[in-house]
Amino acid sequence: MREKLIRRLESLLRRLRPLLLPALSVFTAMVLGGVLIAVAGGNPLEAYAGMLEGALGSPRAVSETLVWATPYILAGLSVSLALKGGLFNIGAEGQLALGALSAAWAGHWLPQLVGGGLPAALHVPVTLLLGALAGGLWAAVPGWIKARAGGHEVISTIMLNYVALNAVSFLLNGPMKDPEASNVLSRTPLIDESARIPALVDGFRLHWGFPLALLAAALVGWALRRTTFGFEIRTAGQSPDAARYAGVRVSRTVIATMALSGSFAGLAGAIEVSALHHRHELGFSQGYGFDAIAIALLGKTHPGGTVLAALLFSVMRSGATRMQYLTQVPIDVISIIQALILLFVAADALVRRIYRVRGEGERLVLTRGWGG
Amino acid sequence: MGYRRYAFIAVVVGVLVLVVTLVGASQVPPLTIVASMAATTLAVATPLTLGALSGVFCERSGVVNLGIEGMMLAAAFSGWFGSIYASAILGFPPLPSLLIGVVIAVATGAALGLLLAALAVTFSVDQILAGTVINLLAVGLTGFFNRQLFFGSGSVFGGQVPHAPGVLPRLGVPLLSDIPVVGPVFEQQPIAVAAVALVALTHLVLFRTRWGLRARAVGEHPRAAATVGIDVARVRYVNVVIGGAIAGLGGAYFTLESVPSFEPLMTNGRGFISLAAMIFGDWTPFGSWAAALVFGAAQAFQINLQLFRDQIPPSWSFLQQSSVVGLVPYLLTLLLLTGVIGKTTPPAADGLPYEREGRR
Amino acid sequence: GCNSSKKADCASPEVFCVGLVTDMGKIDDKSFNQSAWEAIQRAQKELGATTQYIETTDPKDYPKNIGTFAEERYDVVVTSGFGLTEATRAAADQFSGVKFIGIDQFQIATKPNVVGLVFPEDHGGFLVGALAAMMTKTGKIGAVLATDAVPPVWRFGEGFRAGARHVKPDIELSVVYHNDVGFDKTFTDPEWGKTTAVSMIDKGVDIVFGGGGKTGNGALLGAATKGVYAIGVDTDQYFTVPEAQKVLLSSAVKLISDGTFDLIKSAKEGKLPAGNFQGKSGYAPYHDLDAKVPAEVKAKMEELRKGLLDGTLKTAVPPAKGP
Amino acid sequence: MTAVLEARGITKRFSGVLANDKVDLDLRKGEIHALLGENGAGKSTLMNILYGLLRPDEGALLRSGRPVALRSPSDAIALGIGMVHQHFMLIPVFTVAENVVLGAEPVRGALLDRRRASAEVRELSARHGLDVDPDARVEDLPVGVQQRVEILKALYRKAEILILDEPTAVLTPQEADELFRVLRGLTARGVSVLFITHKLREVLAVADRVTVMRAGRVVGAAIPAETDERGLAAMMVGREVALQVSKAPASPRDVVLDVQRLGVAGRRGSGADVVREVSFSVRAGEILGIAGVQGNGQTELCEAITGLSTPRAGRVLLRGRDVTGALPRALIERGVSHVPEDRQRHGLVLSYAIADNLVLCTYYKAPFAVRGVLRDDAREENARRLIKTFDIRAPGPETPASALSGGNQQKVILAREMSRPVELLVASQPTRGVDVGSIEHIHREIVAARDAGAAVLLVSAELDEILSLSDRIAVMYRGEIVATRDAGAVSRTELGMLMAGVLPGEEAPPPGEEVDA
Ligand SMILES: Nc1ncnc2c1ncn2[C@@H]1O[C@H](COP(=O)(O)OP(=O)(O)OP(=O)(O)O)[C@@H](O)[C@H]1O
Ligand SMILES: Nc1ncnc2c1ncn2[C@@H]1O[C@H](COP(=O)(O)OP(=O)(O)OP(=O)(O)O)[C@@H](O)[C@H]1O
Ligand SMILES: [Mg+2]
Ligand SMILES: [Mg+2]
Repeated sequence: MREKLIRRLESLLRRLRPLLLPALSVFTAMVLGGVLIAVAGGNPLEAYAGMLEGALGSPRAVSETLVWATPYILAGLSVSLALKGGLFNIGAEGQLALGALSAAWAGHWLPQLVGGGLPAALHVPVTLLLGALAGGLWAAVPGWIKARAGGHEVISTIMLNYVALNAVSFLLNGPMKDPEASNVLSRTPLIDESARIPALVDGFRLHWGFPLALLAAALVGWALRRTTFGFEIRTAGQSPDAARYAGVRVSRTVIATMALSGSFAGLAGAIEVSALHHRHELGFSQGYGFDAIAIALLGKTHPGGTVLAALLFSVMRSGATRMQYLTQVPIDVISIIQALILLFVAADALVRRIYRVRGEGERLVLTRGWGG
Repeated sequence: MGYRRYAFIAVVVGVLVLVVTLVGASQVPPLTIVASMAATTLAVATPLTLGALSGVFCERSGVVNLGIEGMMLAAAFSGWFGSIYASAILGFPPLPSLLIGVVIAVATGAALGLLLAALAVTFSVDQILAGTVINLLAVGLTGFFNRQLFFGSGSVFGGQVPHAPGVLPRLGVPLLSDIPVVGPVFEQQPIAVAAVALVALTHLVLFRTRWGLRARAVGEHPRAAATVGIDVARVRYVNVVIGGAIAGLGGAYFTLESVPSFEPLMTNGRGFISLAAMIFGDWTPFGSWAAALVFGAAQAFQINLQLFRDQIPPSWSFLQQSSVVGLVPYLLTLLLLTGVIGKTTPPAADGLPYEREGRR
Repeated sequence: GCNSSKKADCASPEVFCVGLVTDMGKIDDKSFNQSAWEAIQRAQKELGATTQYIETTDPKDYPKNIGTFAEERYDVVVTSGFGLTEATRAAADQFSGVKFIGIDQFQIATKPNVVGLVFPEDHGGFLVGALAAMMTKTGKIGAVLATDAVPPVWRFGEGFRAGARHVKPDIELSVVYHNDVGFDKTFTDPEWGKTTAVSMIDKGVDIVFGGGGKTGNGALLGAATKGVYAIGVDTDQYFTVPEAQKVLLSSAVKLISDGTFDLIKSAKEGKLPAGNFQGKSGYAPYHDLDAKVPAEVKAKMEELRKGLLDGTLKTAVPPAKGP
Repeated sequence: MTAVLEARGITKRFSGVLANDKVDLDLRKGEIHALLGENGAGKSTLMNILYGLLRPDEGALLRSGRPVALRSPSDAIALGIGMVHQHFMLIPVFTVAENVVLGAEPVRGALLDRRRASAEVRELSARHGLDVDPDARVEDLPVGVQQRVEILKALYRKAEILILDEPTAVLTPQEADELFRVLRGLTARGVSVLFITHKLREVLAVADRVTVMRAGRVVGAAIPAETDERGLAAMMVGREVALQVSKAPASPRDVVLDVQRLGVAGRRGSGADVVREVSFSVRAGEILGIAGVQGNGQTELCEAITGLSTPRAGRVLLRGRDVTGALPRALIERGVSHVPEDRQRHGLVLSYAIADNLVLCTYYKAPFAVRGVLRDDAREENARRLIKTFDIRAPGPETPASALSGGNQQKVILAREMSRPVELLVASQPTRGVDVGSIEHIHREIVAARDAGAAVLLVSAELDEILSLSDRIAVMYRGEIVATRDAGAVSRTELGMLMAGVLPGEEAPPPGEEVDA
């Protein structure tokens, strides 16, 4: 009986062990961030306490934090999934923007196109689906470029981000601009009521997109481990050569992986539109793509880890307001802390040295140079 | 880089200039337009060229530098702060203050290069990730210190930002810069001149000197280089630090040569375009320069088309939309990546960490 | 901007609290967020107000950030930027005891506790456009502006166009917007502003109107390096871009700080208006170039200004760019 | 007489592996000293330590009796030590001269003196009879010539001690003889040579002394005159080894693979085809051996047959069906098995468990997957069964492939490829870098596949392997099949000549001539 308990405990500890280094990385980054806060004339403990209070101090705060977490989880998942397939998707930013754009289109123009309103049971899924589709198609382009000519996805996704942002700017200023006479902004009209994701709890902004994001994470985790497609993604990611020799169609897998990855980013954008903003407004999604990279890396590309990392980032982002309100510390401190977290997670040898943690570092191999 | 690529670049630039010249011919003499396009192109290309050269230096020795953007941003800030501090607090005259700023900017770039080298070489961190860290860090730190140093009563200058010492003066080529209309092309500021000189110098160093041969060997096959007694880590450190310094000079361009002010995020993605220019230029200095000129010409094209928007037939009016013509550089790069303009070949070991006792 | 009395009891009638929620920009943007903050700091000094700010990093935080002040029972919450229009109005419904001042926020319907501080930017633009048209020697003038997706910028630009045409219908005009970068970058690209201005000047433009944060400032600097006249925007840029002083003819100004302070003051006195409050937009002094401006031009400028003020003259610029 | 180079009590550990265990070795002036040992015995590790590439955990090195510390190869170079590595350490895009002078470049002022580099390399190659064009790009040169470049690199640095790690693995017997002639010339000038080989025949022919290693230790020494191949093999492996496979005569049946006038373009897409007009067929129940020096188109031939590349010309028929350009998976489904040349890169996903590697080609089919969902129990059951039948030495099915020895990795691949119905087995260099004990096992499996009715295409550069396994032998040279012989009717010498491109009645081609790529 006791032996069993000890064994349970041991296995639990073993399972928690992967969290040790990320936790230490976060801790180290917070300490350094605290130094900066002190430099800025703030009290680090007070600042961090404010951050926690702002993020988790009340039901409303928790709701707001989870509202932040929703796109973070999905965009982080997007980057993680691609990394599992050996691809570095820096294009989540553009994919997300296009997902939001097509959700805005589906929410407002689609009913007009098919003549008349749609029931919510149909309209919401269609809106989200179109968002995912747009993100997926956009991401398939760098996948295709990679599969066809080996053009590195890092460069092509960065370029496509610019293209997407320009296209969105063009459309929101022109064809898709809210024609309402009083409108002076670059934004689409409000989407129909039937296209809106409802709130999870009345009176709070937290919406059904959050459980959906968790579900997506669970699904990705399961699919990667348990399905043949997941096997193909992982194999092509671990060793594209061996995969090809074993009969996996690597080009197709690369394109499919990118498309799937992009569809999660697109879904993130669509949910933001459908559940929160109810329209696409220029510039609402700036920076999510890059945060997503940090989140995926912090989560070591595991779907579960990605969720945890997304929650951590949400707490920081969401609590930043209160932190600033209480201590007037520049919000840039948050970005610096996030960069430092990433730094320490990446260079875990550094953290090992500081805390004398023994053991081999599993090296995070993301890219194999430009050659692909 | 092959001649085909150069020819392609020449054609693209030629077409861009020709279109603008034709569109604007009824308003402005063609020669003026061409000269003005050339001046814009050179100006826009300056930071891109320096960024690309930074990339060439790093990547020829096998270290991918995705952090050019961050290096430029941080250097733009520190150089600017340095120049103001020198002139306002230390009381230096404008020119020495600016030069102090340039030195500080270059040193900042070099320091971030050192960080990249430490991460990539010593800690074998995934290099693309290391570059991302540098970019994030640069954004956060410049934003933070911009606030700390310049804003609020507790800041260095007591809340009142002193006047910047201006920008670096123009240097003219004695006779050529006096020619009417095209003269200004021969009158450039020092960093723009340095960029072009560095193109030639980088070429010389990489392809004609002992150090260059060794650096390229390290970028192609580090283990082979190690077996003939070359210290791979040292070569990479040196090259990445030099690369960082060059990116730092590129950063100085923004605040010390172009405009005497700093803005958070003012590099606006030019570091990434530099990287594209480097790939476009097949990892060669002259090729990168040519590619930077294409991007410069594309921007000149976009600005000029807006200037002459009244001359554009209505059916082509979408071209005036800067969000449409602004796409030219990005689309060109994508086109390149699809392999239609020939393949690019990165150094064989580019991006791969080298471990002394590892197997490969 | 630190404030020791942050735990002050804003609910009590003696304590007058003013909070600022910025738009995506920062408090030190040397632009409208900063102008608003300066007004609030002035309120701290002159009215003894308790003040605080929150910088917004993402539009989805608008309600939360406004709510932070409202829940602490701040007396006045200033929200700067047209992007916060809807969030401000929603908050006004939720927190009826709090007064809201929305800078650049046009109110389509009146709410008792919200006032939109709006500016006829087209007037300022119109005036300096006319000035440029009268002062040009080459007959070519240009404007280098941030994105036209931002209505005030667009109104400045189109006002400039209208004013120039008003005094000289055949003038050659170049108006260039910087739409090809992300929304967050269009105001912070002095490099582009300078390059664009220089490109215009190369083609004969001899007066450049630079508008839109740092991007516009870049244009002024471009004019300064080329030695042609420049015209600034928002504030009297003689003081914000000293490098351009020699060539700065005037600026199309919009008195955000004054307007905001005035409204805060009325709020303190319990006389805050509802609906829209017209701020002032005009043109700044000629400063160093005063001697270069002919008397008849000065006279014409005053005439135009009066005409716009009393409504006899219309710029014909709509509040926003059509779709 | 003191040794020019001596290792005393060298110990080197890699995480978990004791690669060298108190090794003593001495090299005398002017001798050729051979180092033997099964794969993974620690030979390369020891050589790398002698060259300063690795640092020993314990032990000392002595150069002419004086203790020395080698911190890097440059220290070794300064002490007159040169090394030719098991995998060539050449920079493909550099010229021969650049490769040779790298690290000790002649300069004029601040700039490289390329002319002098070229001239010096030319002079050096003439002096030692190592013919090579200094201005050729290394990637365009055949491996035999690349090896000369490697030796020139050492000589350029005035090496008095030359370490060669498996220098003959990629050479034809004639090229190997040429190499030994050069080495003899060097020892006559006082150079000492330490070389590693797996070819016992060579050891007996050229070495003055032999040292044998096993599992990181020196287990014996010998003088060639006093021993023979059998004795050396036993010393290496620690038991008697069957150097020859015993197999029954072949009983060929229907044609399985029919290759007709196949042409395959080179990797760079330009230039002449690397496989030209190749035609042959393989019947069920026979082994066709393809002999040839590495880089003569064998790799490309195998890739075209297994669907990994699309041939530019010609046809591939499988049991009479045209399968030219079919995808790898379609061919796998039709019973084609492939043991690729580069087992670590192409044959395995090193980070995957053995169990995953064993289903790498079949994961999507029942019983390993049902409607797209993987079945863990079937995967594990499969792994347990194959680990047992193929005698894979591993802690368990979840051990990552990277943790296995080369021989066991190869067994994993063979197990996977033979665990489904095999019509055609394409085995490319199946025993390269595999220890003698495992070779025995692998050879037995290949013969068993033949006897079970598979057609076997065996590609090998190893003459002994080709001769002992094949029923028929085709020789590939510069992308063409230059001759086909019955296994019983051909001699080693004749095969060696054919592999070097010497057709019956012709003179040997001048050395150093380039293979047109
Ligand atoms: N860099 C390394 N990291 C980990 N293990 C290593 C490394 N290099 C060698 N080893 C291990 O050390 C042992 C000795 O390897 P070594 O390469 O010296 O063998 P070898 O005798 O040269 O074999 P071969 O005949 O294949 O050349 C092997 O078990 C090998 O796996
Ligand atoms: N980094 C490593 N750590 C531990 N074991 C390794 C490592 N790399 C390789 N090995 C194992 O050590 C075995 C023996 O090494 P060895 O160098 O002899 O391999 P090999 O297959 O003969 O390849 P090579 O052709 O490079 O000699 C390899 O087959 C491999 O399984
Ligand atoms: Mg070896
Ligand atoms: Mg080996």
